[in-house]
Amino acid sequence: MSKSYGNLGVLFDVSLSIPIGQAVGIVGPNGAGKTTFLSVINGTEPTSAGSVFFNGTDVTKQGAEERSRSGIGRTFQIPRPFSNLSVFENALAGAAFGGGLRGREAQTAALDALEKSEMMQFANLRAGGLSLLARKRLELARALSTQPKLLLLDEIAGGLTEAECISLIATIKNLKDSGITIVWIEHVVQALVAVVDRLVCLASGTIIQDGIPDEVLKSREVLSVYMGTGI
Amino acid sequence: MSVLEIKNLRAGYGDLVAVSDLSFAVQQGELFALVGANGAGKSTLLKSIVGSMSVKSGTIIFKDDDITTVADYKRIQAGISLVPEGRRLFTSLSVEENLLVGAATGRKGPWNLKSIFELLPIVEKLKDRNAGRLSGGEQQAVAIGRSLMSNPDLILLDEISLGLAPIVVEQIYAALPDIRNEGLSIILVEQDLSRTLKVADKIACLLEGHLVLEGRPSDLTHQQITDAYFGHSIASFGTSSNGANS
Amino acid sequence: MSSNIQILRSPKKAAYGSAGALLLFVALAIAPKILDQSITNEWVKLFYLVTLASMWNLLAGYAGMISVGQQAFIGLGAYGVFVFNDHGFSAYESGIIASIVVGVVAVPISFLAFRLRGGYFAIGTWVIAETLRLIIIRFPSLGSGKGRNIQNYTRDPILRNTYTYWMALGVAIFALSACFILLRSRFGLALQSIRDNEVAANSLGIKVDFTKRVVYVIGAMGCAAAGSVICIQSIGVASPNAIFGVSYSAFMIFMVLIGGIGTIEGPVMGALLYFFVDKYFSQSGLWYLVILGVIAIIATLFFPKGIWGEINARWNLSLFPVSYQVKIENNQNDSIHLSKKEK
Amino acid sequence: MIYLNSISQGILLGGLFALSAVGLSLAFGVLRIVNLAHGDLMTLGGYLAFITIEHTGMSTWYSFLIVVPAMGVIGYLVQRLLLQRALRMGELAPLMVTFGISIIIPNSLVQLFTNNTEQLPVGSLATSSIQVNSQISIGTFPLVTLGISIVMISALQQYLARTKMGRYMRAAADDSEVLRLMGVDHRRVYGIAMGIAFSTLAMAGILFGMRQGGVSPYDGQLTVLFAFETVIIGGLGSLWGTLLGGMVLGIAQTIAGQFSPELPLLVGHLVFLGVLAFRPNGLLGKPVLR
Amino acid sequence: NPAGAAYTSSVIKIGYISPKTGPYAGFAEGDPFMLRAVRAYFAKGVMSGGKKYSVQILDRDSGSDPAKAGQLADELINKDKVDILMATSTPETVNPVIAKCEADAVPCITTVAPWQAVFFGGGFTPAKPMQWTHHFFFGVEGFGLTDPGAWNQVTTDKKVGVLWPNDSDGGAFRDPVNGYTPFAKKAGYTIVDPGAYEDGTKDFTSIITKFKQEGVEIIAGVPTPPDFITFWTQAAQQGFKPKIVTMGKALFFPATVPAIPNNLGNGLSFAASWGATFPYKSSLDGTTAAQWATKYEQGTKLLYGQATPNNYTLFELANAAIEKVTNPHDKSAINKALNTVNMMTLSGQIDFTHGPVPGIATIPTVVGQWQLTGGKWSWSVVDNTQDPAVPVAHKITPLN
Ligand SMILES: Nc1ncnc2c1ncn2[C@@H]1O[C@H](COP(=O)(O)OP(=O)(O)OP(=O)(O)O)[C@@H](O)[C@H]1O
Ligand SMILES: Nc1ncnc2c1ncn2[C@@H]1O[C@H](COP(=O)(O)OP(=O)(O)OP(=O)(O)O)[C@@H](O)[C@H]1O
Ligand SMILES: [Mg+2]
Ligand SMILES: [Mg+2]
Repeated sequence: MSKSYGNLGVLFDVSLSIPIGQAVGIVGPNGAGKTTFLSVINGTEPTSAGSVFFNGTDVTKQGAEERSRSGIGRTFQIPRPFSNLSVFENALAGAAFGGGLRGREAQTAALDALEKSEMMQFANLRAGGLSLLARKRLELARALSTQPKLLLLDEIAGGLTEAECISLIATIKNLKDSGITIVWIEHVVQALVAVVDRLVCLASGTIIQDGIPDEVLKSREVLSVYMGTGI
Repeated sequence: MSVLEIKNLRAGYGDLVAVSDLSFAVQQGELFALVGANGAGKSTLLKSIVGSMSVKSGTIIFKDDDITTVADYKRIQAGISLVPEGRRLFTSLSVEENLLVGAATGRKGPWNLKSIFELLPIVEKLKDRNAGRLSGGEQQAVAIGRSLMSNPDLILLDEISLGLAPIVVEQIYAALPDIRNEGLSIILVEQDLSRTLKVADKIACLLEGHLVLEGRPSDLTHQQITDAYFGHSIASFGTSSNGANS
Repeated sequence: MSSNIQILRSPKKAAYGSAGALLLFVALAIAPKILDQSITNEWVKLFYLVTLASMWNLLAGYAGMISVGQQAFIGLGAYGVFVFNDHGFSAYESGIIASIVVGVVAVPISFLAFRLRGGYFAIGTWVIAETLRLIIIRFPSLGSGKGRNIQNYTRDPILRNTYTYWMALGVAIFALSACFILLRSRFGLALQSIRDNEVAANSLGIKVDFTKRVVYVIGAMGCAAAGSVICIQSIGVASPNAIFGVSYSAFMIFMVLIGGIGTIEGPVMGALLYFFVDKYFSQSGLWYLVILGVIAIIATLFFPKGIWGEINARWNLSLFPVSYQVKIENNQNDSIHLSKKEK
Repeated sequence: MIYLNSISQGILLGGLFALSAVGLSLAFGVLRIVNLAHGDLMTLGGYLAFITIEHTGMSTWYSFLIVVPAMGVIGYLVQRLLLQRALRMGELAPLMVTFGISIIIPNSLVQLFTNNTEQLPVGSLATSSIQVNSQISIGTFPLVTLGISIVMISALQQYLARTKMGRYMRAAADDSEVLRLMGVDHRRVYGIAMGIAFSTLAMAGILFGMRQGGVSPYDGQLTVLFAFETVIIGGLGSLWGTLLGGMVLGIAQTIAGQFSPELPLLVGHLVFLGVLAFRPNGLLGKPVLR
Repeated sequence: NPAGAAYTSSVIKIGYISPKTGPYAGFAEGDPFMLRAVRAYFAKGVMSGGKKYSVQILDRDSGSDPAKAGQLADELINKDKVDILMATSTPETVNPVIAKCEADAVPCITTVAPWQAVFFGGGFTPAKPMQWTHHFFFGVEGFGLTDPGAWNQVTTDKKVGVLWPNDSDGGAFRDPVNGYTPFAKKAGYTIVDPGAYEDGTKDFTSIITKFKQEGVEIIAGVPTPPDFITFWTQAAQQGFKPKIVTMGKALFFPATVPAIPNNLGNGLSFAASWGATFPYKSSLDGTTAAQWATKYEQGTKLLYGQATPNNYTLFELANAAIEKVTNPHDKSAINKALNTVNMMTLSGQIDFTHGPVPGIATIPTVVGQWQLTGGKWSWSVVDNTQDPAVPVAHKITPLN
């Protein structure tokens, strides 16, 4: 697929195939097009060329809401909470629509998502009053509440303390073990490599490396455009 | 000579006290690192210093003037600058215009468009782009540049490496000594302990709004810091997150 | 875990609220048989004000669509009465048919209006209303620019007034219960999500445009019904400029903001207030309007939650709650359990 | 030839529309305020001119010197005292405040001055014209109006694009809180922007009144919609767009009038809706990020 | 309800609805003055059926809004139980009140709206006329019959360009049967109608072009005051110079003409139904037209207009009906009494027995022309074909 905003090309002829159950990490310099890549997969942004297949179905023409219903969930890098609703209602919206659940079932699914993302304590708070971190967790909770088969995560570990990071890794591992396919963008590379089976490095809208995390990170291109000399 | 002196500061939101009874001083040219868990009150502290929220009690002295009740924009004119959490660029202006607005105070000093472009080459590449269309990381770089443009005496950096590619983070950290050499004092809020310890002259640790540890990195053991970071036991950490709930 | 977590939606208050509302409805319905007609005739205006305010609130308070052009549908509803009345339906039947037809007409209009957001949307709807007016007045059968009267209405004034009253009451009750049922259903959740963030709502599986369109259409139908009530009450439309006038929007905004936006009860309060202010002060010259303007400004700036919002903030008195409460039967273990898991 | 005449009259009319829309464009584009009181504030400007003329006996043209700055000050005060607070409260609040103002102005004017038209004499300029040929004649006064609006728009455009204050205005529109963090008091910036908006509006109001021979309390209600259409056809955030928008609207109306006098307003609206449908950002507007 | 308390009450209640505020408030600007005069007259009470009654006048402001007018009518009828209801000034206020009165069977007297806009605009027909309403005013014929009288004084090509907007008045004039054209045709004039423009039009270029093309030398019509000023200024700019301009509505208000830029109002003419020199006097207290005009201008500091005397006459008619019946609370008796009214009033002779259609009484008009002399605006009668009792001051002066 390719994607451009007006004259500005962002993604150039990117092809990627992800087997069910795999956890793929995406790294790359700022502005490489990672977020855009997620947006195109989940339908928030239309593709400019190329197509997206999900579970063997061509979903290129579908809107984000249809894709969500068929099992693609995502978080936003810059959180977009429903500010005037409570945290629980935020999750409930995901369960009721993306998850297609009704009544009690939806409520249970929402609670479950809150619990998994450690947001239960905030359940009755207005989402608009949450701190940045809690907003990011809420993103995760909402995405989970849609009962996704494919979960797209955009920088959810940024700003976490070590301990919190460890717990997040555990959470995502659990999700992966439960059979959810995961695509995770993260600059906190240590967190990423602790979970993913495969690492893709995007730079200037093209995939420059794709493979076993350790090898990708050590490759010369990735070192020079992304990792730098350290670590 | 201390550039900033905080005495018995209390600040918070409504009934919630996010920062309580806090006192410390930042010396001229010092890189003062502020660490602490999420919700410890770091951002709140920075916002109080810069004046975007009013304090409940205590005193803030900047360059010998009591600025506790001075309006936020006047504090900037006096030489404080904040790179806010979440970047917050002027989205309909170009990158260059963002930098120019950053220079609104008209303060003299080493920072101008040219020197910013040298410090952050990525920003120069983007200079004619609309700031609203940058990726998160690009925005962060512009936000730092914009703050420097006011040639502050004291700059407050709130989690600047959040969302940045390691290589950019590295560049920024590499630039910190340069920035500081210009006689600038820095308060750096960061989660990444190891990186912080490497660059800071002094480190202070906040826990639930209290200052629980302060010292030179060389004088502190890693254990001391970690204890301060999370409190002394896991149980108290648990109550802390409940506290945020109330 | 979930065994000690409860989801609460209807505190007893809500049940009392609904029961009270039902009683009130019955009382209002038999009022014309008991009270003097002159009193109940006045209430017709109150009812259509309630309808208009609720509809505007549904759009702005729950779906984030700030429209300055709802008069488009008021006008169409009023003119629809003539169209169907001329085809042999009674004025009341005509009003109901017209409202439904206007709902259908609103669908294509929504495609145009939805290209716009925020301020654009507001002005766009206004222009749409003007455009519709200019089109309507090109029909000589509808009286061109001069308006016209209903030809076939019930001659007996008492019967006519009673029917008009019932229609107005029915429309208001219908509008209010539609709002309540809609908002308590999953649809309401979708709406409020959209209001807060469309992009996020969309990627959570909410059909943004469809949901907004449904609300827009309901809003159009409600306003059309109110419009036909207005037309029937004054036995015609004397001026297309007035029935398609932007001042209707102005008063809707006024009622909703004064009463409290984003609540079911607020617009009703706003309508009541406006009704009484209008009743008692509208004859004291223009200063009354000036004062209304001043009130609007003061209320906006100093009581942004509106009357009902302030009441609710003080006594937590929501009669028609649409939000959820999660009740965690908290024992210390639970919360520790939550955070312990981290290590 | 008839169409040429229509077009030239349309352009002249466009000048008037553009002039009346500049203030709106500024308030809408820079402050993000949908100023429902726009037309009524124009009327107020006209009345201030009338009062000035009555009390000093000066000519209408000189009254600009007093009324335009006076309205600027009023704009600054209205912004600082009323709208500033409203802006913090979301999208609806400013709408409501200006709505309140739009009720207060005409009704107070009726109470104070009656419903009648108060005169704003123009002298012979009102009717003199330049005869291009037998078909086309161009009114001097509309030409002057057009000239004034072009000058004003270019000046403002330069001001917004080139000066510091202009940049602050645009920045404040994005994130006023952060503008404060740059050491600029955004309230002052907003106040000045609104002051400028009110000044242009007064200018437009007086010229409008002069063209019609005078002002009466409800004049504003007719003009406000044209002003909005002009702004949006042209595209937000571009004052040249506003000028263009005025021309497009003016020409659309005059050409439509050529077919039937029933059509100008309708066609004007349809052109506007067409622009909305096919170029939602206006003819010259930059796409606005949501 | 003949058995009710209202039926035996010693108070007669009269409702009066006018647009005191809103866009049409100009029509009612003399109301406070007029109501003072009327109340002063009624203060001593009236005799009806040998019994003395006091009169209560409930005056209401429609705000120029039809919906409001309808509501007020409803309230006055059902709550205040008025015996007679009156409405005045523009179909926007008058028509909804009539609709209510007809529906609720209450005697209704109205004025200051072209009668065609009231009768046909209200959906009535000669076969199905109004039952309870009595409207007096001139209509299209007040222009159609009168205007040519003045035009004939000047040599023209007899082509009349008209400004008929798309509103109630314009609609009434355009009507091919009951409208203006048949009158003009009969008098030998050709109508050039460019079409129904919208009120508020800002550009009249196409209309002016059309007039020029057709060689129009006379302009007539019923534009609103601001529209006419726009038109007339643009006509001057675009070099269009007709010989005669005779306007309804726009020149109905004395304030319009002085407001036209550059003294372009000089020489404009209009159909007038009332003026200080008219030989009319009040049936209540004998005030003559000249006395009324003087008192009015002294009392209000405004130029006298035509609407206020007509509004005053509403009360003259009510008074006449009340005096005729045995019980003024008997609505159908009052209604019947009104049907037989044929009397001299401050507005001239009002005759409901010979209306063009039932319930309508027309009043004659003459042509007046404005002139500026010594910095002062005034108008004088230039043609009295339709009301020879009114003295003519001089012949019409053509504009070119
Ligand atoms: N706008 C707000 N309203 C209410 N409470 C707030 C608000 N912002 C922060 N808080 C609360 O104040 C406390 C301190 O927050 P602060 O943002 O200062 O923490 P921090 O140390 O910067 O954390 P982080 O690492 O997440 O940025 C937290 O409990 C937080 O929930
Ligand atoms: N809505 C938009 N319109 C125009 N350009 C855009 C838009 N969104 C993003 N871009 C541009 O597309 C490029 C890719 O952006 P994207 O957000 O995908 O980067 P990213 O890889 O996620 O970066 P980061 O790690 O900093 O979040 C950037 O240059 C950005 O400026
Ligand atoms: Mg990104
Ligand atoms: Mg923080």
